[in-house]
Amino acid sequence: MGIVIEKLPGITKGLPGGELLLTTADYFVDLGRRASLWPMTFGLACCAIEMMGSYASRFDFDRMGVIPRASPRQADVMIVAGTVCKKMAEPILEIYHQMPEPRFVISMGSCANCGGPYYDSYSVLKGVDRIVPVDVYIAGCPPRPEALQYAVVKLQEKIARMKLSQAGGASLQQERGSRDVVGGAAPQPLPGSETGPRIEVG
Amino acid sequence: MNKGAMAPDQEQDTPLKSDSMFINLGPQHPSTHGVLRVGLTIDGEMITKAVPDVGYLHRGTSKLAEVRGYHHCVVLTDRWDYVSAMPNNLVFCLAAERLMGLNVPPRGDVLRVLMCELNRIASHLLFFGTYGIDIGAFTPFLYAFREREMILDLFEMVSGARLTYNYIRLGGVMVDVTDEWVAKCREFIEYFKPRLDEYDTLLTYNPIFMARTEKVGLIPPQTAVNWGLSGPNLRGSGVNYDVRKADPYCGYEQYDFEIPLGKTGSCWDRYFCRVSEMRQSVRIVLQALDKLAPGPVMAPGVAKVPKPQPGEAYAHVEGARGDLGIFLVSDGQASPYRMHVKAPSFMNLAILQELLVGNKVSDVIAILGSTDIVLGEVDR
Amino acid sequence: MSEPAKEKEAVPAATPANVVPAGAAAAPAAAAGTVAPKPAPKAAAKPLPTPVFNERHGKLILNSRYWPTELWKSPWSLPSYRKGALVLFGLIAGILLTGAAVGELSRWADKLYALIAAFVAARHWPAVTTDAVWDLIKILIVLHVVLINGLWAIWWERKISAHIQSRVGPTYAGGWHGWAQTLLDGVKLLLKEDITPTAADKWVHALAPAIVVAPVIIAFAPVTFGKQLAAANLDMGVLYIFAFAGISVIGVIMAGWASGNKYSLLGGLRASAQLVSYELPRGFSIVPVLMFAGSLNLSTIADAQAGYWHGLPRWFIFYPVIGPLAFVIFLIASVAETNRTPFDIPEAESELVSGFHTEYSGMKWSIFFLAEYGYVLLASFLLATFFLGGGASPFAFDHVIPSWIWMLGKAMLMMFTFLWIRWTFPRLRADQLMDFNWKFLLPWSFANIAFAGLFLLFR
Amino acid sequence: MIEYFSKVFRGAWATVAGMMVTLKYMVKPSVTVHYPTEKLVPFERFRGALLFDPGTCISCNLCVKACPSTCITLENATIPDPKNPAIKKKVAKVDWYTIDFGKCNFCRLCEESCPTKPKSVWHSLDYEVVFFSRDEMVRCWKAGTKFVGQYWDRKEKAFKDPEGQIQIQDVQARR
Amino acid sequence: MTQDELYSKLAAELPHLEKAQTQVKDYLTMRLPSADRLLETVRALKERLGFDYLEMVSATDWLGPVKPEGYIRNPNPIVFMAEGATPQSIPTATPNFPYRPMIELVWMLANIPEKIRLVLKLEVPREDAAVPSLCGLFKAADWQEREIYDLMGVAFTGHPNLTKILTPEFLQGHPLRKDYVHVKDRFDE
Repeated sequence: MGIVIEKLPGITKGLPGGELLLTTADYFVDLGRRASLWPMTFGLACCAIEMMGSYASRFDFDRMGVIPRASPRQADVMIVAGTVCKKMAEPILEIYHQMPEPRFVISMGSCANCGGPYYDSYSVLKGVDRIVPVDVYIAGCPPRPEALQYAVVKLQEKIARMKLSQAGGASLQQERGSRDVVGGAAPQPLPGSETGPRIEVG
Repeated sequence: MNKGAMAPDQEQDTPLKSDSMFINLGPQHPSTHGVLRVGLTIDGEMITKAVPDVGYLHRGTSKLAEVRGYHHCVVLTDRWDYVSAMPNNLVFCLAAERLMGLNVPPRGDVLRVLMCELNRIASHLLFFGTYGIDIGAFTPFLYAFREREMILDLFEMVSGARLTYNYIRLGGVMVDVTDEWVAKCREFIEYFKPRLDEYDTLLTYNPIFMARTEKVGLIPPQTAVNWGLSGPNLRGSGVNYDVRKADPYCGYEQYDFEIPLGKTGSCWDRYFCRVSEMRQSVRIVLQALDKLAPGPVMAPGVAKVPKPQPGEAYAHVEGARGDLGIFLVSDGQASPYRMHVKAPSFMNLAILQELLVGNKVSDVIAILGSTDIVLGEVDR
Repeated sequence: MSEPAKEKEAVPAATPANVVPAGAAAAPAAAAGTVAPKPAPKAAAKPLPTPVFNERHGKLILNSRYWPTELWKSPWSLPSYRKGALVLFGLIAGILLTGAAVGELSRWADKLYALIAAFVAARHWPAVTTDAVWDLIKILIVLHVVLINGLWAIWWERKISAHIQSRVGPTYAGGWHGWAQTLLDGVKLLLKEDITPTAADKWVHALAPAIVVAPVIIAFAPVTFGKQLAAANLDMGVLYIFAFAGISVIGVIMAGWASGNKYSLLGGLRASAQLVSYELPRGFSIVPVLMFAGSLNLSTIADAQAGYWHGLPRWFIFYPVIGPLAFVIFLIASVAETNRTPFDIPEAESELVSGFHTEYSGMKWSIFFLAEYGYVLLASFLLATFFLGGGASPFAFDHVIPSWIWMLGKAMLMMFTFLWIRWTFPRLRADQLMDFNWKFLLPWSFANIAFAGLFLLFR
Repeated sequence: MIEYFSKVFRGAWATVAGMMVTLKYMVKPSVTVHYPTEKLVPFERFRGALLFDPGTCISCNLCVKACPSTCITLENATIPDPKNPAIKKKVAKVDWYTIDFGKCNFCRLCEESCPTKPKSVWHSLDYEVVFFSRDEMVRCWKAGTKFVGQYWDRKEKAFKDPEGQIQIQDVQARR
Repeated sequence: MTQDELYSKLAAELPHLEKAQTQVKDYLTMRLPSADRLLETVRALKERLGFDYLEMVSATDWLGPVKPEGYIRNPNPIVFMAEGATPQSIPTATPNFPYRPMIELVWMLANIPEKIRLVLKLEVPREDAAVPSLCGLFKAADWQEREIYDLMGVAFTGHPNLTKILTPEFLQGHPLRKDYVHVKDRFDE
């Protein structure tokens, strides 16, 4: 499917009536992607309990078509729910790369956003956006399940702005510097970039 | 997924057998309850070696506590055992109060007991649900969460948060409960009692569930004591040890409740201990609600920046997962000089390396789930 | 920071008395220049307006937390509950009325066939064209039964499971009760990146879904959907279905092996053991049915159950001892054949991540689901045909509702049973599953054959 | 023999009883809150996103000290000394105030430590707070800023109103 | 058994144990003079006095107040502010407090039927700190000693598998030592 999504829009655009066709296709593609965002069952810490709570009866994520998948191959969105420790950073990166495009990342809670209460800890990664590009961050420690659902609503709005004709088509993360980048440089998913926030030791 | 993360030298630990296989469970796996990794070497269907690998959620809380004030540390404690945060708050406050010589007013003590027991119910409900998922039944999870949401509502009403309460403070509790809250709490308890019987119908005495968990993962009492297990894992083996009875705190000696004990130390016994504990917690909650006499909930004269006298204190409580202890050392500064957490989950997890060996691969999840660990507490 | 609560409550009550001095003190306070907290609140002079709850972004629920205690006290007082019951009643009534208006489908099929034949004759095409076109139509219909069943069954499963679990299930996709949820899932899965893991055997990995899904479509050929309503009226229909349904297991093993993942491999191996074992009781349990009906033709079996005993339909499930026993064994074996809880060890989510389809993504993965739900539908139709009298009406007085409505209704009832079982029970362990099969189901299915033989002998 | 049958019967009975439990709940009303169209208003004590009132703050630094994760920073307002304009004199007003919601614990220690009446910094009931970049996590307040504050967009070099926060109350309640 | 009874019993059975100067609040605290007799003492406690439940293994580094270099400073990313974040309050030394370059190990043993607990203390020098492992007596010591080794750097001789348990592989040093200095790794840019 990679070719269809990546190359076909460019070809179609040149054809007569291609724009109209693309717009119509966009509508259905966005509808599909919006209505079925399947996250991974991937809990790290406290926020994972609230994530479980949002699948449960009171909040029922299934209403929005969000059902958890155990395998990253079948997932669309990775909800990083909890503290990302340095030891866990590698597996997270691996899981992210195992997910098929288009993939999205929701950073849930203060710890995943930028370390939270562990902002000065020696073993906590200061924000998951240092290793994977993040689409939506949620404030809270932990956020309420509704806040997670609100983030999914916001992510759906973001997906609705995606266009097939854009370069890359699938990856939305470039649209807005989700990493802490000044000047909107393209995010680098691997650790080792120098664009993260300043951290001093001591 | 998750392949190749184990170092090759660990595979060579076992004598070379043509048919042994290495399976890596986690750190991302639907039923490791967080970020636990277990390296399993299997010979056919039998496990010959199990290596639990923790530290994927090590946040360095002990180190952080050395630069945080005592009031700030209570916030950190919320996040060890995030499923039952009230006992965490309580144990830190108990240790710090021993250092400072603070006395909690009676109503504060009753509220602490009330909250801890409610939180124990919430935590065991989560265990009930997730253990159901581990065994393959999805619906009990939803039922458990439906009831759990009500407890979380009660907590939100009084403390303002659903998981990380920061409610039990040095010298008492954050705020008094209202009459409306007490009424709601009673309403919940009345609703909850018959639900427990339904859980028994749905899961506890289900023949499939019993076949999966009975006679699986047996821990003899001596082994349990030697491995330092605590909580329902220890009591499932028939050892009568509960901090609430053995070393009472917060006036637990005034409450009338029983300690449910298992017989054989199987997964089912551990499970049943927890379900029975919920019934006992219901009893304690009702007694505590009756005990609520008007009065202050906070000891007078708690400093904004407490600086206790140099000294050492140890306090432990019966958390939802077992004997949760804190060793606190003060050198007279505004931050603890050393904080050591004796985490029950950490000890309960350590036994896996012995418990899993000789079991079938299909039983790994049943055994792992029955220990009811929370990785935040294992790794701190 | 941790003042006693009493003191905190006391302060606001005392503020109104302090209003005038506080207001007077407000002016010099700005230039006071100290950072010490002042007990006299200078801003208390200007009371804040009452909070207004903001209803712009959705209805706010102020006084309720949707506790079960308040909702379950009197469910009929809830408008949504009443509306739901009304919609459900309306749907059922509408389907029954539609069925009554349309009548037997086989009648329309005959008319359509005659129309095609007349068209072919008018064009002077060879007569075989009629049958060719007619077969093509039947193939398309059966194919779409399987495909649309996937859309319908997944939506229904999500709704049923949700209601079992006090939730509501898909709501927003498509507007009305999330009817388009599965369709949109399909659109998304179609456009997902298709990953073939590096460790995978590329061709086998790609071929496996096809081998899983093709037999179920083929196996639908002799299934009767009502009176005289089957794509192929085969005399050995039962054998045909069982033969083709057995092929899928090869695809499952291929999927498990080709993924290059240990979990998948374990899932595939477990699936092979389980599916092959449960074929036996499944096959043997319907032998009593075949003995009573005396045929392997599905239509004949259904017709053999026509008629009533004093108002009770002569369905096979109502035969004393033999009928219910055969039904239960067939039901259990069918659940196991479709890899569903409590027999879902091949795809046990909590143990094997997703079992044999762990490494599949996008459309390939959804094809596995299509096959699974296809088998559920197949099993439902077989259960309805073998045990519930096929298209026969349960009421002796009913001559209005056509057979295909009854058939569909019974099949859906059986499908609901499948879902109900799935969302109630935990999962068996692999060895217990085998024990249960070889030590319980199989002996009893043999015993049941013996009972049936004795019954026929002494009748 | 009797034992065998009683075992089978008991197993079957337990199975059917379990199925009856699920059936019972199927016909009961669901407890779901339809979130985007229906919203629960949290209880009065709920610890939602922090709000700040620059008008009442006396810049006493107590909240800064109370914060366990040092997510609050503030700077005193200054006025030139009437005698010597070169020396700036601190006044009990806040010049600017920031809260880093990325680090915030939502623990209420800052609100409890705030000495003003009504509170200058307090927890609102807003739980719907999301961000799209790291810039939006840091809220700033100056005199005249709304309670929800603004964030500094580093790319466009301007203060902006937060877009990811839906306010449940128009005027936020304070104790 | 009360604590006084236990104390008199200990004085009779294990006379080399001294009452520790700093008592852990509310529990009887005894001090071992040297590491040599640790195993023997604990075995006697376990077998003769019934202390068969090892509740806790802990250690305290008595070097002095913690060094700020052990923490990562992650300033508030506010560009218009020179200072960045509010500086943390790093504890200072308490005057007249006996700081010393020693690591004090703390064991807590419990006798479940008698409902009594005993705290054992032992001081070892910080450099190359090593004590005998209790793994042979208590399986519970296995992971707790690994934790202390990992975080505090006390080597437990005779431990079957003394490796890192909590901290990541690439972390250098023992974080709970008071002079721990955090070395930047690839995740702290």
